[in-house]
Amino acid sequence: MTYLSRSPISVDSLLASVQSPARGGTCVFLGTVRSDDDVTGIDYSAYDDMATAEIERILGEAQERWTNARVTLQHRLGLVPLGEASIGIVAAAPHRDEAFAACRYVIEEVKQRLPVWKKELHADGTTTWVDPSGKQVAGGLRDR
Amino acid sequence: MTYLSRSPISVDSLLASVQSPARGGTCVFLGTVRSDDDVTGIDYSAYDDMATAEIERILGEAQERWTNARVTLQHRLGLVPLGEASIGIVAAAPHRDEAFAACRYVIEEVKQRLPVWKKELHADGTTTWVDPSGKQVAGGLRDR
Amino acid sequence: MPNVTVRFFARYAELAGCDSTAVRVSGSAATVADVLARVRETIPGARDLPPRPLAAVNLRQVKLDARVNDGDEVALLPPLAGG
Amino acid sequence: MPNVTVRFFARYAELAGCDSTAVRVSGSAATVADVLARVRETIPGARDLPPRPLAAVNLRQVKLDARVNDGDEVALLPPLAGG
Repeated sequence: MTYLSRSPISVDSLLASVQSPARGGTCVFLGTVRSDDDVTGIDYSAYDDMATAEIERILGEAQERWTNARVTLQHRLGLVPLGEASIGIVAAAPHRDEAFAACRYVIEEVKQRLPVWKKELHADGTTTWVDPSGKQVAGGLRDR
Repeated sequence: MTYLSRSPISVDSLLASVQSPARGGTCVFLGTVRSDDDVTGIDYSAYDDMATAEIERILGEAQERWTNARVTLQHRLGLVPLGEASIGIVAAAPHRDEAFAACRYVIEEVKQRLPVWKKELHADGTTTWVDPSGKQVAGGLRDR
Repeated sequence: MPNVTVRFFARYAELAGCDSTAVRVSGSAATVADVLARVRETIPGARDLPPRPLAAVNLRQVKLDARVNDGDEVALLPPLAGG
Repeated sequence: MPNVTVRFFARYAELAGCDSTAVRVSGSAATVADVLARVRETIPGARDLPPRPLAAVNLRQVKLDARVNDGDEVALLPPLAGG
């Protein structure tokens, strides 16, 4: 399984890759494209090589911190329609505390560190680059 | 969908019942039968009517506390083999903080309040009632 | 003189040797503790129940000093192990 | 005189009008900031990049005062929006 995918994310595949009878607690996080304003979908792009390296680093950190947990993720690229998942993270551990903590750690780090970008597609055909830092460049960001 | 089920839990069905384009963050918790010692499976039984009522109360509390979230769960009854899920909880919300919090709330309350009991099946054919309060009645709990 | 149904679950059903029984308790202010005492008198296996088991009345967990009314369903619950 | 590859992504690629370019910077202690300055000279659209964009060298995020060496891949990254 690759960390970056242009196809819909399969929760079952993610689950299968980390669950085992020794791990009684599994926490999954799914981030899905939300219907803000007139958004009809989001086009995700990435610096693929760095995103893959960064994901490996983040998962490695989680592994080091919660040694009995197993965590994996998949980030979708390309056009993701409303309601579909752009990211899926699964953490399985012997107990639920570790599963929740590891899953949460990974999504927070992903949000901070992954070289991935979102271009929102609007109902009127325009697009907007999303700047989660909040420093939206008015007008200039809304092209075409 | 019923809250108590004698069939395997379908994460997809749970997801479908709470996700929507307005909810961009989904947190799932799965509790699976763990391979402790020589356990080969767990036989779950419940006070069905009260368990259903208690689940409705717990979900109602979560709903009241995280008003934009939708949460559901399914608890499996009967024999659950090693590695299969005995409980699945899904919380979907506009943002991930609420999704994680609501999901966590529900599993903690379920553990405290649901009238459900586990009988561990051992490789040697014996069974043990599980007492999570830790006050294991030595010997007496291991029958047949 | 409330008539109540008493239900046993899991290990307690094994100890009692039955899933449910009908019990009549005397007095106008009968409690779950009174029901429990009556059950111990009438069902031999119920003497092995712990002194203060978890209990529910009409699908809600209650303390042992909770009142019972005619027609109530009282349940005696082993340590909960859901999830 | 390090020769580096500079890569642009997302909105920065649109501004620069290209996905990557080769840049030579002078001096033995050249930094990402020097690369950025050189890019602004050679690619007109790059003048619209913010003064201090996020940057990476060889797949790791770095500060603008990080050194660059011959053969490095320098990337200029718009605000990250993964997840």
